[in-house]
Amino acid sequence: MAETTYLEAIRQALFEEMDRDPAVVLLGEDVGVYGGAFKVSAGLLERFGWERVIDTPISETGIVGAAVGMGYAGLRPVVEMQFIDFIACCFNQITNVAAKSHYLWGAPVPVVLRGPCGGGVHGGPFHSANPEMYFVHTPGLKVVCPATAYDAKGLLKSAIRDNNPVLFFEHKFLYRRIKEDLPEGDFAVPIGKAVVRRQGRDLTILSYAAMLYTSLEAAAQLEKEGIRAEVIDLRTLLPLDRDTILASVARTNKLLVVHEDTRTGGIAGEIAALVTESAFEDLDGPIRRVTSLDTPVPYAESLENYFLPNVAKVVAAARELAHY
Amino acid sequence: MAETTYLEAIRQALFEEMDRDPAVVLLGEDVGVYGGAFKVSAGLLERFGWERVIDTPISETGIVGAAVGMGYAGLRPVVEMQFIDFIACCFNQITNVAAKSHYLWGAPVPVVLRGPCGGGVHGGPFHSANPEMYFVHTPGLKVVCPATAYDAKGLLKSAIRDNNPVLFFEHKFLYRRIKEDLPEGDFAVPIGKAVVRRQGRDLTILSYAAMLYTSLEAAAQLEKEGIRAEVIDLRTLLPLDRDTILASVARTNKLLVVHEDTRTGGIAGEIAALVTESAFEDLDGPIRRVTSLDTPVPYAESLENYFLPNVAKVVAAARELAHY
Amino acid sequence: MALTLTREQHLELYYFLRLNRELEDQMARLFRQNKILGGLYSSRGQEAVSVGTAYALGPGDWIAPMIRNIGALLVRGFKPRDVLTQHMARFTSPTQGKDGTSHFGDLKVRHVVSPTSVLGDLIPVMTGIAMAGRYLGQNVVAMTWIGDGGTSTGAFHEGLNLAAAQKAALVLIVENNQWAYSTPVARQVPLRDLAGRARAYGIESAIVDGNDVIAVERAARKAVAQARAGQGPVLIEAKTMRMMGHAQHDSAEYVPKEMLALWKQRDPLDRFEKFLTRNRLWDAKTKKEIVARIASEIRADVEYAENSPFPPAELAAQGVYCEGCHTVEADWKRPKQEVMPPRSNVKPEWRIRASGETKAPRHSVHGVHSVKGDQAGAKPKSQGKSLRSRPSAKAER
Amino acid sequence: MALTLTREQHLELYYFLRLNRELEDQMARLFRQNKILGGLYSSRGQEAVSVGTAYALGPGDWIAPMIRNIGALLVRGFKPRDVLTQHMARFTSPTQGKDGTSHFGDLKVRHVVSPTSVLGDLIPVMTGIAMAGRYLGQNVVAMTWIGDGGTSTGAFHEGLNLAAAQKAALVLIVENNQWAYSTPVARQVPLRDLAGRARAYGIESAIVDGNDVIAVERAARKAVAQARAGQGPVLIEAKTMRMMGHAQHDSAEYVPKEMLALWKQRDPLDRFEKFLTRNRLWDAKTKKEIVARIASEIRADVEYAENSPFPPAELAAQGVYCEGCHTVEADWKRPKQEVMPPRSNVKPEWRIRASGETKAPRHSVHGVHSVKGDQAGAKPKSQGKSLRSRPSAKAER
Ligand SMILES: Cc1ncc(C[n+]2csc(CCOP(=O)(O)OP(=O)(O)O)c2C)c(N)n1
Ligand SMILES: Cc1ncc(C[n+]2csc(CCOP(=O)(O)OP(=O)(O)O)c2C)c(N)n1
Ligand SMILES: [Mg+2]
Ligand SMILES: [Mg+2]
Repeated sequence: MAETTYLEAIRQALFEEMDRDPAVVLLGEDVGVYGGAFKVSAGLLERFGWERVIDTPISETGIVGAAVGMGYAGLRPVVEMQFIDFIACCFNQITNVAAKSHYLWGAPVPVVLRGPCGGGVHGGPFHSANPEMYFVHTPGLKVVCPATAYDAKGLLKSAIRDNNPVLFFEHKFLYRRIKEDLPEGDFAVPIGKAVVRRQGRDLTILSYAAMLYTSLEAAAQLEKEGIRAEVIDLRTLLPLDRDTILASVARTNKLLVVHEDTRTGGIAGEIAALVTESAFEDLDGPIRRVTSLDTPVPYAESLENYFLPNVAKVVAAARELAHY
Repeated sequence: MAETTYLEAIRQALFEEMDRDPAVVLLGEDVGVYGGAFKVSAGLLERFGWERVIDTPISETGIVGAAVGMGYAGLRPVVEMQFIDFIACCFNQITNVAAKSHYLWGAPVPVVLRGPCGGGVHGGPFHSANPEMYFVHTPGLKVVCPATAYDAKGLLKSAIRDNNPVLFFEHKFLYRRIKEDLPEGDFAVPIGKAVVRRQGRDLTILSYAAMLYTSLEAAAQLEKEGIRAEVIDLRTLLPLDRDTILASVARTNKLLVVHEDTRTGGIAGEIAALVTESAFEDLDGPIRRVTSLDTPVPYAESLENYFLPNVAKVVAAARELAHY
Repeated sequence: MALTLTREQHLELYYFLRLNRELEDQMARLFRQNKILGGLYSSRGQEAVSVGTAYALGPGDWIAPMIRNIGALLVRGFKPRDVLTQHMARFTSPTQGKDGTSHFGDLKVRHVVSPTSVLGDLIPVMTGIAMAGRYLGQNVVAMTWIGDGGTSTGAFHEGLNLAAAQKAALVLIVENNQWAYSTPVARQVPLRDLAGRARAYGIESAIVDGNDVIAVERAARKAVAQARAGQGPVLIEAKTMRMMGHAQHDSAEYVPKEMLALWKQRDPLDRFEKFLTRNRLWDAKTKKEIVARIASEIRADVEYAENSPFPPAELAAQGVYCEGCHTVEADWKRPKQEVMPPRSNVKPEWRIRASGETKAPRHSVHGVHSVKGDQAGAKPKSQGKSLRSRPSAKAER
Repeated sequence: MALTLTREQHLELYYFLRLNRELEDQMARLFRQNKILGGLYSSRGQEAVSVGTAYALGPGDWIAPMIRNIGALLVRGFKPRDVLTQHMARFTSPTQGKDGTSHFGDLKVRHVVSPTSVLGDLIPVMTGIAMAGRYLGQNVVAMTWIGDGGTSTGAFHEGLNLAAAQKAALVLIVENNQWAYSTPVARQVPLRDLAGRARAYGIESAIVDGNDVIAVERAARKAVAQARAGQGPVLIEAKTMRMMGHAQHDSAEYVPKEMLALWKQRDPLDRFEKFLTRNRLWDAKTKKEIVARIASEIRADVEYAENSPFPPAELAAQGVYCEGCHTVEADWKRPKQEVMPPRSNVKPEWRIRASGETKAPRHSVHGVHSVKGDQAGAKPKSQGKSLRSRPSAKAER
């Protein structure tokens, strides 16, 4: 069987869910005729028609608001942000309307908001955002960050079937770089479950999205030094999978969090709070984090490389921690 | 000398800075003729005229964008959000324009964005926000949360004189409840400095804004039980005052963070990460946090009281931690 | 002008107008007794807008009221007790005390979307409702309101523009009550008529005397019919006046007394009473009955509200997520097969132009409307050769 | 029509048009050689808009270009090397490699504000520049551009509306190039002319053939004069055509070939060359000189850029905050005392109406304009009595 890219896996999820349920519609800028800036929705217009694949004006607030309204009317809209950076333009609709709707008014918002996030492709300061923490900090949302093609497909299916607003961040660095054999037929990956990608006893490396691969590569290098790192893929950031995280720390007693998002206020903080408050006695060393710098994402390759985490930085931090 | 309220202190800072520097202007909804929804700018129009106190249309994005432009032209605009909740409507201008401008283009943005935040006054889910973490997680901004009248005045002056975009969150619960004797004459409080409000050896309680008072009251109760809590007022959330935090934890070896903001992704996480990575050996117990629930701010008194931190919750957490 | 409504409808309009007025008067009393939490906003003087517009809708249609549209909620079937328990934050309220004021809705039966406090939010949301309604074959109209001040928000623009681009069945009432808090309209936008906002979107608009409930109802009915017929969104500017402060705390000294005096003469209730009398649609006895009915309804509901418990504290922690407590189900009024492959396939929907050189996707399968491809063509004025290029989109990539 | 520019100016316009074209052609070559990072956007076919509009400004005026306005940057004094080093992410670029494309500015000398990628952002920002300019007595105009697609953003609406309410000296060029990425104008808004957007704000607008640099320059000059005179913002719709894909990666198969063929005949450079010849403003020798000059400038600057270093990695960590590295200083062109107490006191600025019953604050101290209080007054159409209420704001609270 041919291998399926991360991008193609997302496209398949959209196809299959739209085939399964006529309540699923897609809207966004250039998603129809063009098939989306990254071609994630290529072929959807041809198959499902313009009523279900809707090219919109450039109006993120309008689009997200309309998706909420469609959800109220019983549809399951999927919204594409052309680049996730532009989610800042509909921040109010997401945080004040979609997120609060069920709690306040008992009105579920079965909307998926998806789009390409992340750096490493020299997209510069306005096409490389990792905005997950803005939404992890907003009660009422779910936040999903898949790293594998399997998860991308299975989690998007779960997101579409979920009655709550789900932010689905697709790491654009992975779109065409990650390829896997996917099983035939329908499968879903539950939201809210992390997974151990590599077992180890010396320390836990928590990570997600593109940084999972950086972490795995670091773990492979560390092994050569005799350091056995356990690598966990968070997959969902909200709700966090406390159990998997705590169980791993209970085994390894050391924790390193790796995220591409900027440092201050990143998810490493929330995890540090979670672990120190719930498993303090399990810790045999400081919680470390390897993250991007606290700056906008710079454009030049030399700058962006310096800005981003990389294998060397992860190895160095893990080594220090293992020897602590 | 008559005591000055927190609100009046803010008004004085605006008055004095506008008196001192003709580059300082104020813009926002109903700030002129009406003097602002909370009357923070009462009398400013009369003194400084409509050119410097500008009633705008209801356009948060328009207002913040215009303030950035004014800043580019060498002015020092202060923007009032009528309620801080509506800052969600200009999230893009703040995070993509104001925050990135100096780093990317060397164009400083000497803009202050201020407005009433916080709960406890039954303002309901759209008039009680504590949005600080969205901005703490945005490199390029400064985030200030004063608790006292003195700090409100002194920090607002510093904010206005700063060449960077400063978010100045005024806790509306404190507006008329906090009164102090203020010194005559000009004074400024530096951004980025926390302060020890009460000394103690048994644990550190970190807090800010309205929760400072909850923490102090809890500390007073704890003292009766023989627990001596050190209470720190963060005052500035970005940049965080690492030194003061770490020095206190080095003394007390226990840390409790109290914030009114919702729990997941709140500042307690960042502080937990900071302390566990930089002062792990100083810790003699888990880092605890007392925060609001992970929900929108509910309207009914019974619900909001349950939602918010309070003295009893802080005392209970501190007691447990002290006896750890 | 000839009457277009029956006597019963006229009396019903009066009932709602008066119920709206009396309910709000009652709430002002409760506010002074500290029984209402937070702020209290008044629609005094604007009741004809809420009531007249909502009255023009059919049962399957949708509304999303703003804070001064309690009248619309009443027309839509909510009871004074719903409004009262909301404002008093009781457990029996539509939101169980989680939200206040007119922030409540009912997606399943009354088709009411809850407002937020953030001005403009509802316009894109109701556009989405209208788009979904068309997709589901429901033939419904979505109506919402916005203040003069709220028309300056980005959400207003994006929502209405999207509705226009999609020819969504949205009726937007711009309630021009002359003030946005303390800011007069002229400081918000240099337009004499806010109906002019519609021109940015190439959509229909109308201006109506917002203090004349019959004129309002008629204008709304026409707009609803246009929208339902697929002619796209309609904007109605209702000119009226906010007769109280922005909310109870605001004595509104910035409003000139002369202005209030002028508008007091145009009170929508007084005028409608005279209208009813002039047209012999009621007599003193009928009026008395309506007044008595309203009084007793409000009395009963105030009692109900006052006797209602506050919510249990633990409720605060519940309901952030829908975990199966609500169903998401669309009310299909057309065969689902129409939108499923192979029938949903785009190919039949591509329009081949006579000239053959361009093909543009249409917006509606029902033939209700189509976007003319040449609208986007350039017709530079200063050049000789007239140019008719047509934007298009090819199916093949 | 008689020529309004000198021969030198005409030749300068040609120089900029051609420099714009050749520079972008050169960048396309560099892109194919992988020497340009990220995306590359082309303004081929639209050069007359960038060049003609920017040319109409005075030295103290401000611009904020969009991605397809490299021509405007050149007119404003930036050199090919600035554009090249930016796109090639070199340390010598205006942003030292921190940002790319046309994302750079110069607040102090050239009065250029850097764009962001987020469509619409610049409109409120330039409104603020214009407001500050008036406050400081500078008598400057702020100009920016937006695509047809960008007019659907909330920022467009809020920014332009604020400019209108403030009568700010903003000139906004709507560059209608028929496409927003793959989306034709007709799918974005049902307006034949995007100049119609202006009607929502009661402001002046004009439509111009965007492929005729002389027409563009003339329209812009008029708009700039109007804005400078205090008549408020002006919107110019320039009709043109995006002749390439959205960016280099996009082969734009969705654009009908016929459409491209039609617009190719209207190429702004070809047309201006013919114009120059027809009007005997140049000869073959002059042309040759200009072409040679451009070629050598570009050659030199490409060499400069290619020899420029990439930024040192550690630069990434620097410059998040301004810690005194830049000064914030306003260029006062009026006495500061005018805006300081007691002279800034609002009292003299309140206008007492003849009738005496209303007083409204004016927007401008220079008497350049005033907002008419009665614009916000209600004039319901269906009522007999004409009503002229005036919104007002009392000085006393
Ligand atoms: C986006 C946003 N900004 C600010 C506010 C604060 N605010 C509440 S009501 C109001 C004035 C509204 O005026 P208008 O739209 O004319 O409605 P009216 O109150 O006259 O009914 C303002 C500024 C808000 N609710 N939402
Ligand atoms: C707010 C926002 N949403 C989406 C985008 C992604 N995007 C970049 S350019 C573009 C199309 C712009 O079309 P138009 O405004 O007509 O400008 P043109 O490219 O034709 O010059 C889009 C959708 C963006 N940059 N900003
Ligand atoms: Mg109003
Ligand atoms: Mg365009």
